[in-house]
Amino acid sequence: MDLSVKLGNITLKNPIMTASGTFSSKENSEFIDINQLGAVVTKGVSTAPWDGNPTPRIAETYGGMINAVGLQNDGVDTYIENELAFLNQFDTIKIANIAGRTIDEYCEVVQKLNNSSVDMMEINISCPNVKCGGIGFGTDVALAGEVTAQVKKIAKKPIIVKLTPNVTDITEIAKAVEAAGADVISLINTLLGMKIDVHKKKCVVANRMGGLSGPAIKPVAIRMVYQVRRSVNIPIIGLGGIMNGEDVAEFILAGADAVAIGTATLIDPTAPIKIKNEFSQYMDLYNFKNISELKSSFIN
Amino acid sequence: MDLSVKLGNITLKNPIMTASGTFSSKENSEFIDINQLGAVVTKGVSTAPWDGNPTPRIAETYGGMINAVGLQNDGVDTYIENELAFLNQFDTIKIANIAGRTIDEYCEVVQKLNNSSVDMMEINISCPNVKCGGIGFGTDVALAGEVTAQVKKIAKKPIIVKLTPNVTDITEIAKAVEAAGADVISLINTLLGMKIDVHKKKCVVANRMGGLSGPAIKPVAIRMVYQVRRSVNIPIIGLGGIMNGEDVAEFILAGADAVAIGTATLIDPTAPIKIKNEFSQYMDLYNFKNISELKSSFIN
Amino acid sequence: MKYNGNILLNQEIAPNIFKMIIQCAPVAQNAKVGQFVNVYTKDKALLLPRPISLCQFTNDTITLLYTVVGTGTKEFSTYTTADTIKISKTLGKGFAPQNVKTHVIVGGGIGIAPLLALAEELSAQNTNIIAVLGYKDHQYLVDEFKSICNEVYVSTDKATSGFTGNVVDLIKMKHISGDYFYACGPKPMLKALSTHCTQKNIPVQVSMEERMGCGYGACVGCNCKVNNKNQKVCKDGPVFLGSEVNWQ
Amino acid sequence: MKYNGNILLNQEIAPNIFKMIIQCAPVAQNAKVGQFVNVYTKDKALLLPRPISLCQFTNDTITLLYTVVGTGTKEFSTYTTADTIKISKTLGKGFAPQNVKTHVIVGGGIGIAPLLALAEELSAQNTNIIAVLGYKDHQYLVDEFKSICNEVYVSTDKATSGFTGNVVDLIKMKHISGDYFYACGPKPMLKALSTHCTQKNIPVQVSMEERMGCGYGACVGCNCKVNNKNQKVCKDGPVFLGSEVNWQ
Ligand SMILES: Cc1cc2nc3c(=O)[nH]c(=O)nc-3n(C[C@H](O)[C@H](O)[C@H](O)COP(=O)(O)OP(=O)(O)OC[C@H]3O[C@@H](n4cnc5c(N)ncnc54)[C@H](O)[C@@H]3O)c2cc1C
Ligand SMILES: Cc1cc2nc3c(=O)[nH]c(=O)nc-3n(C[C@H](O)[C@H](O)[C@H](O)COP(=O)(O)OP(=O)(O)OC[C@H]3O[C@@H](n4cnc5c(N)ncnc54)[C@H](O)[C@@H]3O)c2cc1C
Ligand SMILES: Cc1cc2nc3c(=O)[nH]c(=O)nc-3n(C[C@H](O)[C@H](O)[C@H](O)COP(=O)(O)O)c2cc1C
Ligand SMILES: Cc1cc2nc3c(=O)[nH]c(=O)nc-3n(C[C@H](O)[C@H](O)[C@H](O)COP(=O)(O)O)c2cc1C
Ligand code: FES
Ligand code: FES
Repeated sequence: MDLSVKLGNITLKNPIMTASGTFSSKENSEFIDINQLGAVVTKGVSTAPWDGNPTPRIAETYGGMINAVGLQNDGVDTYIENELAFLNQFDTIKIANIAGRTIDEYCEVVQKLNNSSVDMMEINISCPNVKCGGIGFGTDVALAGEVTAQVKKIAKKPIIVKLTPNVTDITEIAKAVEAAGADVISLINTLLGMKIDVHKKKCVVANRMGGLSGPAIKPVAIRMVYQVRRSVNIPIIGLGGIMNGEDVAEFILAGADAVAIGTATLIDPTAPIKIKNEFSQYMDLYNFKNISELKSSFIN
Repeated sequence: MDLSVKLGNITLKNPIMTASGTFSSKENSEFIDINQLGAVVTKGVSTAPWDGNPTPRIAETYGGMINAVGLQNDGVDTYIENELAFLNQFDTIKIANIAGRTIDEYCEVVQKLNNSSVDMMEINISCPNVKCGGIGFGTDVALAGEVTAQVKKIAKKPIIVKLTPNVTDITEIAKAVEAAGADVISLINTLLGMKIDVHKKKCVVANRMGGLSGPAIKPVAIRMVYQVRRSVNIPIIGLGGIMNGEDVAEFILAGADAVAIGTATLIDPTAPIKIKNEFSQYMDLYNFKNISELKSSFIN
Repeated sequence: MKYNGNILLNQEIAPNIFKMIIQCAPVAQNAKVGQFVNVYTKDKALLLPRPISLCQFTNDTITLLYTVVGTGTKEFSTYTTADTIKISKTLGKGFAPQNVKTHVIVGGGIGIAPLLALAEELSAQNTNIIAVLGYKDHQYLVDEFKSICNEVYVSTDKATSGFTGNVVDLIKMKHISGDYFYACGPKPMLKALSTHCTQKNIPVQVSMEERMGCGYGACVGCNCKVNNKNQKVCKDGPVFLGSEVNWQ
Repeated sequence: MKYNGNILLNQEIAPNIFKMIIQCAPVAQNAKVGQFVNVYTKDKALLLPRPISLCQFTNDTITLLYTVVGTGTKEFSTYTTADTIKISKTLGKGFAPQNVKTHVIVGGGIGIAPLLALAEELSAQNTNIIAVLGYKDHQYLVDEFKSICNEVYVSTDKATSGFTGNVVDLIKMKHISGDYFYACGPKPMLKALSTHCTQKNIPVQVSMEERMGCGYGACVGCNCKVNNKNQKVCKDGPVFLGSEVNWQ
């Protein structure tokens, strides 16, 4: 069985990637063999260090969780020195996830990573746009296209644009970033959610609102992958609530070329490998010899 | 303890309502005493009978369900003769939920219900707008305001506008319908979702996409109630994933004046009463004497 | 409203087919042939109840036969007599046993289960009962039917024993007939049988299956066109007249 | 990676406080004082594991003490010795026992639990151990501490027995002191104690608690500023030097 997939020019040995912010190379390497992963997507990195939000940052919901980490990170220089240097020892595709509050900030990180060992860069356009008064780049068609175009102008590595699901029409945003030159689209980021502690009578996370992830949101993710697959021609990385091998198949049937495992990895650090093995078994069960066979088995 | 709440001029004996499409007066009356409910919201009704979507119409998801009933109903005349006539025997607030493909269709139903025994009407603006090529009334600020304004012009009963969560900015829509004269806002309707059967390799529901409901979506609903409460001044009916008495309290703390029970009633026909009793116990536990006390206990 | 039942038996009677006997008097007391119960899972990721037909019942017990197809039925298969199980009251309008000389009962796969209670009820009348049972390969309940029916025909998709092929072909080949037919099984089988019966001018009651949300008539998930009218399989059915179903 | 543990005991030792002994050699073997394990619920609506500190451990068992506060701990409280429980390996950097003459151990509420393993380890040295234990009302583990400590002081919020008030007030009033402090309990207590120790120039190790996502360092949910640097409570802690924590 050949599990390899292509994201543009880049070949992944299998479609299983990690989701940004839910995997820490050093920590997870104590539990799993990173060489077995199709790709590692590291957590959001910005020009300068970001402090993130106050704690508590985590809440649990029915079949999901809310996080309001607020993109805490030590900045791109430290990232290159530490996490990326550590990742270099492994035979996997390395993808940096990039955060920014302005187009310039995104571009500055891209510039610094251009000459690094990362194979691809993922632009997280869910960050608030400071210039436009905090509206997300990812929720505005024009801004989403603009940030993609500017990044593409300078990027020396393939660019993945990661979309937020908190929009009226995901296909408009997807088309805009494709038109602006995105090489790959990944979706979905978290749904905006909130939880109130009815005993303490206040929000569970200090930031009040946060991002909802986990199996609860999978139906929204599957729907969006399906819609976007029918709107653009570039490869799609599907994620949102993947917990097992059949979930991987569901995303690929919906139209994803590769998938990423997020919340499941927080629950169990070995999840990406466990899920990869289950997915192989699924492929075996139906005698699929490669991912295209699975993909084209979908009855529309 | 006084559980009564006001929605504009209308007083509900308690904040527990049924959610449209998840409660059938005759069927549920075999299980519970309808007199104990704050209000009954009946399922979507249109001018002429609608056939709805082909089956299967239901799929189960992690902590939720997808439905694509497609607003099947027998039309407003039959509704008045049957369900409404049946409901008249109960001492509860009767609310008709109205579906339409054009503003005229909405208005026609409102016209017919003006002289009926319904106490309020709930306009479901998640229906596709046929004139504008199927875009939902509820996903477009101008259309949402327009349908509200037209309906308000002719309505002789208070109008609730029910919002869809599938939008980038719920507060914009809420402000538009308030400005257009809505008396009450209810939210949320279902999130657009999809499920694929990885064994049959096709969508589980015949219509492919459907509405995701149940506890999985509660964090999105709470977030939107919270946001809308801080954007408009009219009363809010909160719903989405309520499964127990504490969930009711969570919605009220977020800013809801009343709540509706949807999916929980499908799982257990006695759910609205069970939840009402649990909510009373919660009120007792913290010695709240009325709903305002609970509401104002929220620590922002 | 959910009732607690005690599990008296939960046994695999054929590969992946389980028989469960549940003691729950308030539910069993109102049971009618062809009705079903909503069975609740303990797994909280699964919200919706699983509708399972009554295979048999007494004053205080119901017997269910179920195939393990997914997460819910897999969970049920792990229960032991130490467990309790949550079920609804009996739901739906079941079969309407007729007063005729010869009854023909036709079942396909797990659809055979609810027909046993029907056969038992009919056997109280002093009439002829013919059962035609179709299986994929492994058989179950055949002895039970044999002990109360006058004739029992068996077909299997794979040539394990008896006729190989579907039940409707078997009925045609063997010219099996009677005054009234009752059937439960996959939709294509019910449709083919209805066509056959309509041609022969024999009435047939068919028990339909549709993906359900609530099981008691609130969600309109389980629609079925009957006599050109929308009907709820869970509440108006599951049993309809084959000649009146608008087959697609 | 989840390990299956056998429950050897699960007993309510004070109202709402349970003691659970789990047999699981691969986990117990690597245990260090002040570490915790992630405990998984069976309830699939709850995704995240519950971090619970090691109260005691042997070569093949770990003992947990937990308060029932919500759905997860309520579930744990129902387990019997017939159940197995899923846990992670031991996580975090625990206490670093020092080589001094007099150790002072200060615990508040359920935070007393992990201090028992520490006291046991310290008691292997031939040194002085003073324990100061603060409870809301009902007491637990007091006898265990008494059997290994040289002095045990107890305070309760409600006047049940001993000193009424918080542990820091008790320490000040009784002039309890030593060469090194170790503490676990609610944040306000840890902060007050750190302030006290810093004034007296005595080092104190504090075990911090923060809402966790993963418990092993991947999600950055459990941030704590220490020495003006962002630290992960789960991975870099939970134990930090009180003087270095940036208290808010
Ligand atoms: C009125 C009625 C009576 C029934 N009686 C019986 C019975 O006596 N014995 C029995 O074994 N089964 C019966 N069924 C079918 C049974 O309800 C489903 O097999 C069961 O709900 C599957 O649950 P699961 O969690 O194991 O499968 P899931 O994990 O939910 O799904 C696995 C697969 O099972 C199929 N499935 C799921 N739900 C249904 C459904 N409601 N109807 C049809 N297919 C479904 C789907 O193809 C799905 O891919 C009946 C269904 C109805 C509507
Ligand atoms: C490193 C560490 C060690 C711990 N050791 C112990 C221990 O030895 N014994 C013990 O009883 N508890 C311990 N806790 C706290 C324990 O993890 C929580 O009480 C538990 O997760 C609550 O689960 P629940 O499902 O019962 O509550 P939930 O239903 O999840 O929540 C109920 C309430 O509990 C509180 N809560 C939930 N999770 C946490 C959390 N992670 N931290 C603090 N408060 C929380 C919240 O106020 C919430 O409102 C520890 C926590 C950490 C971070
Ligand atoms: C704790 C946490 C941190 C996250 N951080 C990032 C991030 O830095 N950048 C990003 O693009 N997405 C981030 N995400 C979103 C995930 O990558 C993923 O899109 C989302 O969680 C949905 O997938 P899941 O349901 O499998 O978790 C984060 C998610 C979680 C739970
Ligand atoms: C089967 C089903 C049918 C529904 N029909 C309607 C409807 O006719 N009109 C409407 O406004 N909302 C309809 N809804 C949406 C619900 O009223 C409610 O907004 C949604 O389900 C979220 O609440 P819940 O999570 O409690 O179910 C329907 C929902 C379900 C599950
Ligand atoms: S399943 Fe809900 S109406 Fe039949
Ligand atoms: S809880 Fe995830 S990093 Fe500490």
